[in-house]
Parts: sequence; structure tokens; C-alpha cells
Amino acid sequence: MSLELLVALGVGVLTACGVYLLLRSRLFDVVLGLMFISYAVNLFIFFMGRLATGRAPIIQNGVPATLTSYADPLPQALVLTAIVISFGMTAVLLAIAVRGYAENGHDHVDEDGDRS
Amino acid sequence: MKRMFPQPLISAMLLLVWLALNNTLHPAHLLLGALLAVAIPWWTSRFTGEIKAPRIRQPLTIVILGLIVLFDIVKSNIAVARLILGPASHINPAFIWVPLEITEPHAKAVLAGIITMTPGTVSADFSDDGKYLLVHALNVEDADGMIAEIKSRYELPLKEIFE
Amino acid sequence: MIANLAVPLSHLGIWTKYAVLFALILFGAALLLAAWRLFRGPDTADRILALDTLYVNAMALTILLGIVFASNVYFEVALLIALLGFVGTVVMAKYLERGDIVE
Amino acid sequence: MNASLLLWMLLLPFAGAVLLLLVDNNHRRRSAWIAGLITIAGCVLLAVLAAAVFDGGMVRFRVDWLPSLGVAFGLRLDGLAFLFALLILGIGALVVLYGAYYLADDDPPARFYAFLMLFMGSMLGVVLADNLIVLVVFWELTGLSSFLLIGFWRHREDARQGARMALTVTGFGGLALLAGVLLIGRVVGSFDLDAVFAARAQLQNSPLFMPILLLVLLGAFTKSAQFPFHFWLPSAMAAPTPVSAYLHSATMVKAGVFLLARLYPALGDNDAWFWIVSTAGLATLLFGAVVAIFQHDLKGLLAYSTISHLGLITLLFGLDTPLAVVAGVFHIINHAVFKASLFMAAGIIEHETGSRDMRQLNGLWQTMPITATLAMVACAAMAGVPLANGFLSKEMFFGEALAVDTHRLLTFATPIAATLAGIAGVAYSLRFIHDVFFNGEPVGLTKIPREPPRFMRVPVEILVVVCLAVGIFPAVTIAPLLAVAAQAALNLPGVEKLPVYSLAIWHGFNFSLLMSLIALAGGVLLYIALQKKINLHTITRLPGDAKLLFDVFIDNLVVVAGWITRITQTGSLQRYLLLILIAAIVAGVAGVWLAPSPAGSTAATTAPANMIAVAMALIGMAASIGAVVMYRQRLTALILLGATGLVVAMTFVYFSAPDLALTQLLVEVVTIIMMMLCLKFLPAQSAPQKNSFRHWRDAVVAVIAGLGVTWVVYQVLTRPFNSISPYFLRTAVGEGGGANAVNVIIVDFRGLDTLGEIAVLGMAGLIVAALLRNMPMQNTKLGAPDDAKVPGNAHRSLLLQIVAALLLPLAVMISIYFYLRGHNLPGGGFIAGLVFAIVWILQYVAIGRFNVESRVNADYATWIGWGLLVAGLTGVGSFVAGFPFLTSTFKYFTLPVIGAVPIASAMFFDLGVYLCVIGATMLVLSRLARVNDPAGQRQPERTP
Amino acid sequence: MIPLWADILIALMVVLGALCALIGAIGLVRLDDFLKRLHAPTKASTLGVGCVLIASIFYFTFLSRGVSVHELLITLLVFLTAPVSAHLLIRAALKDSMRNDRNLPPPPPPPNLLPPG
Amino acid sequence: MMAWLLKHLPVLPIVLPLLGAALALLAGEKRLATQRVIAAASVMSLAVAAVLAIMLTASGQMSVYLAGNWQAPFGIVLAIDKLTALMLALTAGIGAVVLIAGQAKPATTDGGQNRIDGGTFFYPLFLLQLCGLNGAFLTADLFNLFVFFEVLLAASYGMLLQNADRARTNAATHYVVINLFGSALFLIAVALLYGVTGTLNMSDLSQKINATSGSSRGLVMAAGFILLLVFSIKAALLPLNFWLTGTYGRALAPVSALFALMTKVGVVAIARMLTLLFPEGSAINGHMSNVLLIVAPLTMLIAACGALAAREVKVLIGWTVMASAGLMITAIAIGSPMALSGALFYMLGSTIATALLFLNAAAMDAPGAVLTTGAASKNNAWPVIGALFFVGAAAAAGLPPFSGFIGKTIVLVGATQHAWMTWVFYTVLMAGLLTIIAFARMGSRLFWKRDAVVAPVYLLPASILAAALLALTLLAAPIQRFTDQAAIEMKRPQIMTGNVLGKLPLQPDKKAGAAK
Ligand code: NA
Ligand code: NA
Repeated sequence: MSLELLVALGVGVLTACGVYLLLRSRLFDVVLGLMFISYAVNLFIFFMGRLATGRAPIIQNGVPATLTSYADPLPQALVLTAIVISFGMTAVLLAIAVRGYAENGHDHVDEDGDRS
Repeated sequence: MKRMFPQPLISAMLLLVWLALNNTLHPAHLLLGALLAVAIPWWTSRFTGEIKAPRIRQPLTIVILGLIVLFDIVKSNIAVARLILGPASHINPAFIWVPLEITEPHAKAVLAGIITMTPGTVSADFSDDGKYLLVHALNVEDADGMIAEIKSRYELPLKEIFE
Repeated sequence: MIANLAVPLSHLGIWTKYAVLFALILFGAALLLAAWRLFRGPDTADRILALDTLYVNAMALTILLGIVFASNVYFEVALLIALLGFVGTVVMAKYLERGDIVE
Repeated sequence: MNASLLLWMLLLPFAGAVLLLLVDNNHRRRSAWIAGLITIAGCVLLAVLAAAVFDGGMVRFRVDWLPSLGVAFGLRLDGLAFLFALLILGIGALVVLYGAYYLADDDPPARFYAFLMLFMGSMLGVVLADNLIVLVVFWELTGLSSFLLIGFWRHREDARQGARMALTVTGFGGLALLAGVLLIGRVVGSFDLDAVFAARAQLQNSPLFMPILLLVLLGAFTKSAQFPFHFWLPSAMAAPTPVSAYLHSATMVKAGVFLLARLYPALGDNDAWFWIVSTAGLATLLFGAVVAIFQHDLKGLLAYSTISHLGLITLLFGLDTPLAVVAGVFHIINHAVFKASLFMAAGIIEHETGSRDMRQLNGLWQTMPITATLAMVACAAMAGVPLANGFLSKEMFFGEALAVDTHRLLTFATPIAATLAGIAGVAYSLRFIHDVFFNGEPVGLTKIPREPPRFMRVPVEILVVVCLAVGIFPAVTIAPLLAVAAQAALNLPGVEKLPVYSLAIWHGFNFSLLMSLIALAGGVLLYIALQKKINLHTITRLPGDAKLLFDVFIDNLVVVAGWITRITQTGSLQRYLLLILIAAIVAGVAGVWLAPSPAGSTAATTAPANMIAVAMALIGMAASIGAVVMYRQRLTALILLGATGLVVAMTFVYFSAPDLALTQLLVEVVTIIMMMLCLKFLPAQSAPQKNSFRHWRDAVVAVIAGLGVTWVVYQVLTRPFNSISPYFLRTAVGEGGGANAVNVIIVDFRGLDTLGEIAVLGMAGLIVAALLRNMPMQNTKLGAPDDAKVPGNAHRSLLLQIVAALLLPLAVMISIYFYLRGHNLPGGGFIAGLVFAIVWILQYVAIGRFNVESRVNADYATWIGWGLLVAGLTGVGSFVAGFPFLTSTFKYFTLPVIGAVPIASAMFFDLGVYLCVIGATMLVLSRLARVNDPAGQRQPERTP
Repeated sequence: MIPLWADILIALMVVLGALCALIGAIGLVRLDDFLKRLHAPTKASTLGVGCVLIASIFYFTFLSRGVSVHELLITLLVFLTAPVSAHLLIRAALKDSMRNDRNLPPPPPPPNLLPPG
Repeated sequence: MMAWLLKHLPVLPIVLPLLGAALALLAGEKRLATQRVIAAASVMSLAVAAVLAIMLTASGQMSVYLAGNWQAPFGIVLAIDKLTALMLALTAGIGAVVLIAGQAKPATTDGGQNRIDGGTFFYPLFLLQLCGLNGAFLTADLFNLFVFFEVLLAASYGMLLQNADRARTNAATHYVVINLFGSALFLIAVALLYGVTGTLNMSDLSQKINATSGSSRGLVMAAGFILLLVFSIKAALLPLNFWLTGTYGRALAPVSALFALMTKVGVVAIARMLTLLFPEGSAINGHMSNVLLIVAPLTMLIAACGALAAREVKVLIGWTVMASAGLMITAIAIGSPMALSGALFYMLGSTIATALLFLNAAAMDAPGAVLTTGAASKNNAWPVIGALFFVGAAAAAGLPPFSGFIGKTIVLVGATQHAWMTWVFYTVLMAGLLTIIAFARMGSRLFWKRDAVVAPVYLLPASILAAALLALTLLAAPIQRFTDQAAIEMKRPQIMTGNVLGKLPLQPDKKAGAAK
């Protein structure tokens, strides 16, 4: 098994887990699902810059500034942004979950979800 | 003085930490580290609340205690490894209450820490009045001996250091 | 193959090189065992303990990888794993004990 | 000069409408005067312009409106437009006068007249339009304003319904007309009338001609209430009578026949036109006439009569000969005049008796002789009795009906049908006269009938005089007007002559006179026979009421619409998400599948997986699958999530992304803390989902999604890569001033991303804070504390307190370290901020919320504000040096002893990030922590 | 270039650290109740970390020809926090066990609360 | 001053509201008056910037801005073309109206707030909403577009949850979850495009996408379709429209009015996709246009059905928002310059009309605003509200004299040369008819069946919007000239590409510390 296949499988498993949880009926479980999806997406973005082992993009004197000497820094920067944003949005969704529970008396994602 | 250096010990530690973090003794970092070491406690000290900063009496004892603890860690690790890898039936765990003489909170905390770090024992809790330390031991053959060893080996030096 | 790291190890001494490869295998095994406890439970406290162990081992592994990659930049990762493993364990244990972490 | 007068003529009514809406509703006279003066002013303008028209010329106004569409705001006053404008303004003026007496005290007069003016303006727009798009605009406006007028008595259900029906049907026609006009535009390349007329051959030879014709005729027929689109017109009788008099005699319904006249030169004179238009006209003519006989409502009778006469006019245009067109135009005028007077008479009767029901109204001759006389003359015109204007055009119609010779069937059918319609027309006219003014005594009237106020009758009188004047002296009164109008309708250039026609009353004894006589005699006989055989008063309902069909249609439409809506809006988030997921999978698969060569060879540059990577991957997969299996135990799921996150962080470590590893670790722990804070509030266990089909379905979708992502990642990873990234590696140090390329990208190359990112984070904090205020707490599990929450201090751990207090300065130091060195080594403002926030929240855990917030200023929202401000101002700072936003700069300052100290603008930017992250994170955590205590009033607790 | 003695020392520390970690993990799996299991990783792993840190100190000291001491910080952190984690975990486990009727042995009451005699 | 303004023009619509938000936050929750002044100043300066942008682009120029002074495709580039200028102006205009409306007395019973804008963090969130919208319109970078999408979405969550109650919380649950998942898809698509092409700038992407071959083409197309899906969610295209009515119908009225802009972001993004990222001539453009030509007209029809079936007026308006998005995307998919121009023209009118209707809807069923009879008959706003509803409904249903009719007509003219003309005509006109019926039913039920005595709420902002609708008709000539040119510009992506990729950073001693 190649490293590429391994990481691809890893992203796939995270995606599948996230998707399954996303489709649950309780908001907290949906948040869990979104967390997994966000892990998967972050890794997805990250791997779009290809795999690089032991080549952190910290520029060192005398090392040629190419993608063979350093990992691609751009996807890393994108992932950072994505992580932060999904972090903030998770906070919002959690607060909504709390508020919704207080308002509805249940934590179903639909307003009258527990009635049906 | 007290207002500028609310926690002199912490400040000293912070300076060392700064230098260690940067792996350097460069004067710029000395200055910056010193600045931060003064500035940070100025803000963080307000969180400590009623727990007063400790006063260290015998710095040398710290080194000795440190070496003792290090030795004990290594030694008892081997013993625990044997317990783990050996047959499970040999293990005879138990809770033990260790009566405390020290009262200084930091001293008690360090004692609890040492007991946990030395394998075979984990400090679980203090009694509500703070006069006993509950220890869980992995393999107890002689409870009183164990209490005595803790008291002499660790509590005594701590008492000297903190009180 | 199981120890092909796809990075040059020439910067390591000969002893260290094999020690590192061996250690990586041991760490891998340690991590898998801890993960087994994490999965198996049975109590929540066991899982928290297993997670704490995973953190500690991951920290050691990170330092080891720093040696493998001859790079200082992983040190801070290890530092934060240490800090965050602690915070995570504290929070989970507190929740398990009290049902609430900030009172 | 003339052109601007034309524009003013059009604008006046609109200006009047606005003026009227500003007038207080309580002044009936003032409103009527305004409306009247406006209308008269319009008449005056028209008179001024008349000279030009009667000279055989045309008045035009033109201003660019939608240039690229070729739509100019063009107006034209040719003969046809003049005729209609005269009807609109003339009858309009009479209606204004009439309305002043008709309206009740509680009817808001200003609104009434405003709507009337609006309608008048729209109608003028239709007839004056020189451009088809402009025509459609005003066409739709007539629909809108008639909607308002018909629904004027809004408290009445029938008025509301009638208004809606009129709007719906004519709106439908209007849209069809729009489509037809657009197609004309496509064929002709212009919407200007001249161009359209000129392109007659091109139009009629176009493959699009049939659709164009059908669409345009649909517009005309719906407006002119041609069978089977007639049903809205009787319903519209719920309008106040002045409105009916105006809309259903001279204006609204005439818009349809006006359109026929207007576009006859372009679309007429071919078989399709002949068959469609004449058939529709014929059917409507007969249908309306017959049904009219059986109405009990005066206005109902007039309405069906109107339908019938509109059918007649339509039939005339359909007969497709120039002479028929002349007759059509002539009948437009005549019908407008007598029908307006009849509606007004009906309104007077209603006004003075309180009823319109012919079963109640009897013998009014006794009490209202003048009104009765006027009505009888007008009825005679409607019936086509000699000496009234209706007779002349009806004669011409009969003549044209006889002249149909091109088509075998119609050669016989048309005259017969015309005669039959004539008979019916005489019959219902007779019923109007006999049933209202004679036929015994009134039944159950609420008012005692008497003559109306003097001036209420004046408009009727004027119209009746016109009827007679035209009927007796056609050559003097109407001939010039008819000539210019017909000329325009046929689009004959000035030199070409109209077909020869005679406006004399007496043409000698010919077939058409015979038909008139048959109609008169037959009509009388028919009415007598009907009254004798089946007392008309006993008929309660006519079969096949199209209005009911329409109601049923609309009701069903709403039902179907609701049904469609419910299919797309189930209200189930799970379904929505499933739908999006499936759509995403389909989108991805379709993309790959549609590509020219899917899944080709890949230049694999693979490395084998090693032991540690496999172990890590296994742990991550196991933990995430475990979380899925045990998701109902929420704490367990969280622990497993934590393990997964750790593996993700280790993946970043392994694949050379220390910054990501740091961020991932921090974010994950903070997230888990947030989730735990929520869990004290939410159920600790998820409710079971029993539907096992759902589980399997979701699992299948999840697996497909996972496989898809796996495939894509593998595809990308195993192919060569060219990227813009080497640029960042090359310039990070020299131009970005930092060795950590990732950080340089974040604060410099893509600083704008980061600015947006901290704005998002800051907002997240604000939203959480806002949302957790004023929470209703009665539904929550905090309402009933369980045994886990024992009050008191015994739970506080001394050990934790001491260590947390010790960690705080240590971690703050580490945080500042991360912040300061982030540009060159892993770290940066975000990581630093989260480290800071984490030890801060640790204090909350260790000593409780109150103890923390009483010791430090916990106004975290302000931190966010400062963060955004500092970051934003750093960006703006580069303006000073004349460089774009966020342009970075760095300088080395050499200080004694210390040496070179770098100061980079990026650091200030990162400071903003730092502050914002701390503020947002702390705001979220502290607010989640105080959910059970929203007011923040919990008492302090002593620490042991 | 790293001298041989340092090479061997580093290698030793690395292997030792890994072994400690492994033993801790084995204990975590093998021992049969939570309180026993707690002993294994809290210290074996900690010691393992210590060993690897020592290896790292030596390695980077020789690699960069300057003393590398920041690993000591991690050591400090670990020694500071590990006892607290264990202590809180025991408290949590005991409470959880009480709540859910699990089979952990409850600790005896503190001696000063025992009935006299 | 002017030169300076023009030089930094593209970044001002982002920075000004951002700084305004920061200042409003620092002013503190208690100082509402200060916050209002800050917000008003920000919005006014935005309006100035928008006017400048319109003037600049009308003179045939395009303004390209290198944020951080980094050349494309390496840095983030902002660009003002005519489309952007138009959207900036629309945003500033709606923003100004919402600002006025926000100061109204509450139109809802809940919250116990004295004012709408007295809700929690109203002004910071409002200003950041404008920042996000402007950023999304301005950016020429695909990932930066994602970021600004998130900014505007996050702000919209906050705005939706102003004065949160049960209904709003439940609406937010669906809205947020769907959008979070949408964001994940967005990221996947952007990342995949990067993974294949190695760039993020849209112009550069466009060129590199053209150069892809073989199996990479499939990956690019997959990414393109997923991106289209994401934007379709934002634009509420069938079958991804379910979130809209609940969300728009439940927010505070000024917030709903602001949300009238939100679907337009999706529409503009789709327009950029089909004109810049995958311009005409590429294989993917054809596929996408075909899909959209099926989906968008159906959206119109279904939305019109929804409007017909709607029982609440706010829900009805929500459906018309959806229908208008359907029309615009139909026009974009047709792709002729005329259709594009019509879509832009229509966008102006429909946005204003729906904003007007939302404000009006709140004013009419404002229980807090109902006066007791007697004292207030003089002050009764009911007839005015009715008139405003009539204007808004006519405009939204595409009836003349309001601009909806003009926009729709231009679109239809633009469709006459297209192979799908009949289908487009049929759906557009049927949907128009159903909308007319729906509004007639709703209007006659609301205003004719009952009489109410209500205090004037939102009358000023709603009247401004009504006047704007009329102005759109009267000034149709210059506006259409502008949208025509905008459409032509969109059809020639090489103009944008040349400007964006050709813009050079300021050179002289750019980096003070470069020599180290
Ligand atoms: Na009668
Ligand atoms: Na910069």
C-alpha cells in the first residue's frame, strides 16, 4: 500500500463518518459530523499540495526554494484559514444548539421533530 | 516592590523559561525575557486568589529532593514494569490515607505530585480538612511502611523547603 | 517497507538510525494499544485515560520525528501537545466528575 | 411643440393621480374637480392636436428609453389613436362628473379618482404607443389599474374576486402579448410600429408567424372578453357603476379590439387571421347575445351585451376586408357611446332604488320617466333601431356579413349568425326596457325610486344626444373622425383612398335592411315568447358558468402549488442535507464522467506506507468509526473525536506542517471544551433513531461520499504538480520578511484572507454572546439538577488550582513567544491567542467563573473590537506610504547591546489577530460557561 | 558529526523511551481495573517522554553546535501536569463508578472521621 | 484627495465597514447613538465609494487593486468592473435603507428592545455583513471569495438571530447547518482546483483550466460542478432552495430586507463562473449552461407555485426572491449579452422590490405597532402600507411600470436567439402569471378583506425603495446602457484577465527592509 492511498483512505473514512453523523437527527450529533467533515476537508485541502515528509516550509539559507525542498506552503495557509473559520462556526452552531434546546425542549434539528 | 514583582519566584522562572524557549543567552532575549518576566505576573497574579505565594527556605534541599525523586522514578518504574508484564494475580492494590504534617498548599501539591510521579502510587485526593492525602497504591504489602517512607523521604524535605 | 520513512536519514548516527526505526515501531505498537483501550472502554474514565496516554505518546513521537527530520520546528508541537493533553484530560475528568466544567 | 403637448396629454392623468392621492379623502368635490379639470385639460390638448391629425398627419413624440433594446418611448397620435383618445377623455370626463354623484359618503373619493386617472393614463398610453413594448407596458398598467378600480369596494367578496379574476385573465393575456411582441421584435428587428408595418411580408412569411399571431390574439381576446375568456367581465361588474361605464364601454375592453385594429396592417389579411379572429368573434357575438337575455342583474345584462358587441367588432376585423375594418371602427365608437350611457342609466337606477335586480325593478317609468326615456333611446341604439347610431354600424356589419364569399361555409353561416345575434340583441334590449320600466310594480325595494340629482343625469343626456346625432346626421357628425381613424387602422398612406362606404341611414331596400328588420321583429317575438313560455324571472342559474370553472381552476392550482411546495419543502433538515449530498455526489461524478477522458494514466510518485503511518491511520480511522458507532454516548463520542483530532494533528506533523499541527491541536481542544460546556446543558445521550432504513440509507450515502473523496484525493496525489507556490518560497524571506512561508502567506501575501477570517471569528463570539442572552431556561435539564452537581467547595481540587495558577504565567509566556516568532518559525497570532485563551479558560475550570470574572476585566467583546481595529489600521497604514492596503514593510533597528531588532508591520497585523482570537474565544467560552446563570449573578465561593 | 558515544547514548535513550511507552500501553491494556490501569501510563509513558527528551537534547546539541535546552520545558510541563491529570481522573472515576454502580473499590473514609477506637 | 480615493477605491468598501464594525464594538453596547453615527458614516462613505466605482467604470476603466502590493496570481487581487460597481452600489443602497429601517421602533413583540438596532451587536454585525458582501463582489481570488462568503454568512447568522426567539433559532439551525456543509463543499471544490491547476486567482485559474487535458479535465469539471452546486445553494436554485423561505420569513424585517441581497451573491458568483472561470467556449460551460437552463426556469416555476400556495406574506416574498434568482440564472445560462444585461437590470429591481416588501410586511403585521382606534385614525399608515405593497408586488411580479418588467423583457429579448427560447419564454411568463395571481390573492386578502389601524413603521425606508423602483424605470436608458456595457465586459473575460494579471506592483523601494 502506498502512502498516497493510505492518506486518501483516511480522508475518505473521515468524510464517511462525518457524512453519516451529519445525517443524524440531533443537532449535537450533526455538530460532531461537521467536525469530522471539517477534519476531512482540512486534510483534503492540505493534501492538494501533495505529500512532503520532513520538509516544513520554513525557509533555510542555502536550500533551493522549490517544491522539492519544501512542502507547499499555500495549502497550509488555506487550511489555517479554513480551520479558524470552521472553529468559529462550530461555536455558533453549538450556541444555537443550546438555545434551541432551551426554546424547544428537545435537541432535534427540526422544530417539531420530536412530534413526528 | 511588591507591586512591581508580585511573584518574584514566578518571574525568575519565567525568565528561565524564556531563555529556554529561545535556546539562547543573547542580551536582547535577556532583556526581553526580563521585561516579560516582570510584566506577565503583574497580570496573572490576580488569578491566584487566596493562595499565597510560597517562600522558599532551603534551596539546596530542593536539589537533593529532586535527585531522590529522579532516582525513585527510575527505580520504581522497573518494579512497575515487572508488575505490568508479570502475572496479574500478584498485584494487590489498595487505598491508603497518609496523614500530613505540612500545611502549606504548595508543599502539599508538590508532595501529591511526587507521589504520583513515583510509580506504584497515585495521589487521589485530599481529605476535606486537608490533613490527609489519599493515595492509591498498585501493590501494597506493608501499608504502614509505605506511609512512613513517604513521610520521611518526601514530606520531611518539603517541610524544610516550604515551612 | 514498514520502516521506509521516505526521508534521508544520513544525518543520524548509525546507532541512532536503527534505534529510531525500532523506536518508531514500538511507538506505533504503543499507540495502537492505547487506541484499543480507547475503543474498548469500558468506563469513560478508561477512555479519558487512554486519550491522555495517546497524547503523551504522540508527544514523544513528535520529538522523535523531530530527530528523524533533523528539524527543530516540531518542538513547539510537542510542547503544545503536553499542555493540551493536560487541559483536555482535566476538562473531561471534571465533566465526568461534576457534569459541568466551569462552575 | 405638438410632440410635447402629446406627452403632456399622456402625463396629465398620472400627475392627477399623484395629486389626488395627496388630497385628503374627505373632500369629494375637490377630488372630482381635480379629476375633471385634468380630463378636460386632456380634451383641450387633444383638440389642439386635432388639426394636425385631420390634416392627414400624425403627431409624434420620441425619447430614448431602452436604447439597446431598440425601444424608444414613442407616442403617436394618428387617426386611430385620436379616436380612442377622444373616447377615453370624452367619456372619461362624463364618468368623472357622474361619479361625483354616484359615490357614497363612505367611499373615499380621492382614491377613486386617483385610480380612475391612473387607468385613464394607462389607456391613453396604450392607444398612443408608437412602440410595441411601450404598448405592452401601458397594457399591463391598464390591467393593474383596473384591478384597483374593480376592487374599489374592497369589503365586498365579489369585488375582490372580480378584481382578481380580471387581473389574472388580462394579466395572462398581457404576458402572451408580451411574448408575441418579443417574437415580432425578433423577426422584424424593431418594436417601432412603422418598422413593424413595413415588415408585414417578412412577418407573415416567418415561421414564427403562427405563434406570433396566436400570442397577440390571446392578448387581444382576453382583454376584449372574447369567448372563452369572457368570464372575467361579468364578474367585474362588482365595480362601482362609473367604473363599469368607463371600463366596459369605452376603454378597457376596447383595448383588445384596439390592438386588433392597431396590428391589423401587420398581421391581418391572411387566412389564419380570418379564421381565428372571425370564428372567435362570431362565437362571442352569439354567445354574449343569448346569455344576456337571461341575466337578472342589469349590469350583468349589459356585461353580456358588451361581450356580444365586442364579438361583433372582433368578427368585423376578422372578416378581413377594408370595409369591414371601417365598420369595426365605426361600431367601436357607437358601442362606446350607447353602452356608457346605459351603464350610467343602470347606475342611476341602482343609486335611486338600491337594486339592480330586474326581478325587483319594475315599473320605474312611473317614478323615473326622464331616466327611462334616456335609457330607452340608448337601448334602441344597442338593439340597432334606425335613427340611433347603433343602427348604422349594424347595417354595415350586416352588409359585410353578406359580403363574405371567400369561404363556402361562412358565406351562409355569417349572415345567419349575424341575424340571430341581432334577434337576441333586440330581445335583451327589449328586456332592459320592459322589465325595468314597465312589467308591473317594484318588488321589495329598500328605497323609494325617484329621479337622480340634475347633474348626475347630464352625462347620460349628452351621450344619448350623441347617439341620436350620429344616428341621424352621420355625415356631419362622425364622418371625418371615422375617416381618419379607419385610414389609420388600415395604415393607408395619405394618398391612398379608403374603400367607398356610405354613412346614410337609407341605402334603399337591400339585404342588410332586411336582416335588420328580421332582427327587430324576431327580437320582439323572441322576448314575448320567452316571457310567455318560461318566465325569465324564474331562471336561477345558467349552465356552464365559466366563472365557476375559473374558480375551480384557481383553487386546484393553489392545491397543486401547495402540493409541489410541500414536496420541495418538507421541513426536514435531514432530507435537505441528504439532497445536497446526493447532488454533490452527482455533480462530482458527472464532472468526471463528462470529461473527455476520465480516469487516465497517472504519473504516480508513490512512497510506500510505513509502520508508524499505518498505525496512525488505523488509530484515526478506528477513532472516527468508533465515534460513529457510539455517537449516542456523547462524552464518549467527544473523547473519540479528540483522538481523531490528535491523529489529524500528527498527520500535519508528519507531512511537514507544524503550523497546522499547532493550530489543529489548539482548535480541537477549545472545540471540545465548548462541546463539553454545551453538554452540561444538552442531554448526555442522543435519543435513539429507530428507523433502521434510515441508518442503512445514510450509511450507504456516507460510504459513497467517502469513496468519492478517497478517489479524488488519490487521483490528485498521484499526478504531477505545478503551482504558484515556489514564488512564496522564493520571496518569503527577501520580500515578506519572514522565514515561515506559511505565516508570511497568512499575514502578507494573503493578509486579506486573514482579515476576513478574524472578522468571522469575532462575529462568532458576538453571535454566541447575543444568542445566549435572555434564554428561556424552563425546558432544560438544568431545571432539575442531578446528583452530579453537589453544591459547595469540596469538589475544588487544590492541586488543580495550584497548577493552573502556575501554568498561567508560563503559558502566557509561551503565547507571547509564539506570537513574536511566528513570522520566522511555527506560531503566529492565532496560535498565540489560542494558547492564551486556553490557560485563561483553565482558570475558569480551576477556580470557577465568578472568581475569574471578578478578578479581571472580562469584557471580551472589546478585545474583538481592538483586534479588528488594530489589524484593519495596520492595513490602512500602508496608505500613508502610498502603497496598497496591507503592504508589509519591515525594518531593522540597531540598538546598543541588543543589536538589530526587526520591526515588521506584519507583527501589528498579527497583533490584531492575536487580540481578536483571544476576545472571540474567551467570549464564546465564558458565555457558554454562564448559560446556567445568564445574568451572571452567581455568588462567589470561597476557595479552600 | 555526532560522536559515537553520543550516538549510542541517543540510540539508547530513544529505545528506552519507546520501551517505556510500550510498557505503559501494555499495562493500560492488560490490567483489569481502572485504578490499576491508571498507574501504567501515568508514569511509564512519562518516563518514556523523559528519555526521548534527553535523546533530543543531546541530538540537537550536537546537530546545531549549541546547547539545546528547551526540551526541559516540556519536562517541566509534564511533571507539573501529570499528577493533576491522574488525581482528577481518579476522582472522576470514583464518582462515575459510584453513580453507575460499577465495581471500583470505594476508598475508606479518612482516619479522622473514623469512629474513635 | 480624489486621486487618492480612486487609487484605493477597490479596498475601501471592505475596509470602511470593517473599521466601522470595530469602532462600533469599541463604543460599547450602551452607546447606541455613537454606534449609529459610526454606522451612518460607514454606509455613507460606502455610498460615495460606490458612486465613484460607477463613475470610474462607466468611463470605460477597470480598477484593479493588488492587496499587499503582490502581483497576481500570487497575492489577492480586488477588481472593480462594471458588474462589481453595480453590486457595490446596490449593496450601499440597500445598506442605507436598512440602516434607516434599523432605527425604527420594533415591528415585533419580542425582546423587550426599544429599537431594532438595540438588539445585540446589531451594528457591528450589520457593518460586517456589508463588508462581506462587498468583499465577495470585489475579489478576483477564488479562495478569498470563500473567505468573504464566510464573512457575509457569519454576519447573516448574527443578523438572523437578532432578538432571537424560538422561530428564529429554529430557522437558524437549518440555515447554519446547510451553509456550513455548503462551505465544506466550497472548500473541496477550491482545493481540488488548486490541486490540479496550482493557482487560486480566477483569471489565472481560467487560463490554467483551459490548458488542462486528459484525466485532469475530469477533476476540474468535478470541481466546477461542485462549485456550481455551492453557489446554487446560495442562490436558492432548485432543488437546493429549501432553506430560503424559513430563513427570510423569520428574521427581523430590516434583516430580511438586507437578506434580499444574499441570494444575489450566489447569482453573481454563478455569473462569474460562467463568464470568467469557465467562459463560453469551454466544454464545461456548455454542460453547466444546459443544467442551469433546466434547473433555473424550473426554480422559477416552483417558486411561483410556492408563492401561490403561501399563506404568510413573508413566505410569499421569500418565494419571489427565489423566483427572481431563477430568472437571473436563466438569463446567465442563456449567456447572450442582452440576457446578461437584462439579468443585471432585473437584479436591481427585484432586490429593491423584495427589500421593500419585507419591510412592508413587517409594518403591516406589526402587533406592537397597532394603535388603539380613535386617537390614531389621523395617523393611520394602513393605506400607505397598502400602496407600498402594491408597488412592491407589481415590481416583484414584473408588472410595468416598475423595473421588473423591463428587466424581464430585456432577458426575454436576449433569449429570442437561443435554442431554448420556447422553454424560457414559457417558464418565465407562466411564473410571472402565477406570481401575479399569488400577489393579487395575498394583497386582496391582506388589504381589502380587513382594515387595520397601524402606526407608521418603516414607511420612510420603504418609500425610498418605492421611489427607487420608479427611478429605475424612468432612468432605464442610462442604467441599461450601463448594464449593457457590463454584460459586454462580462462576455469578454480577457479584459478582466488582462487587467488583473497585467497589473504590476508598485516597485520603487517597495520593501524597506528588503536589503538585509
Ligand atoms: Na323587472
Ligand atoms: Na503585508
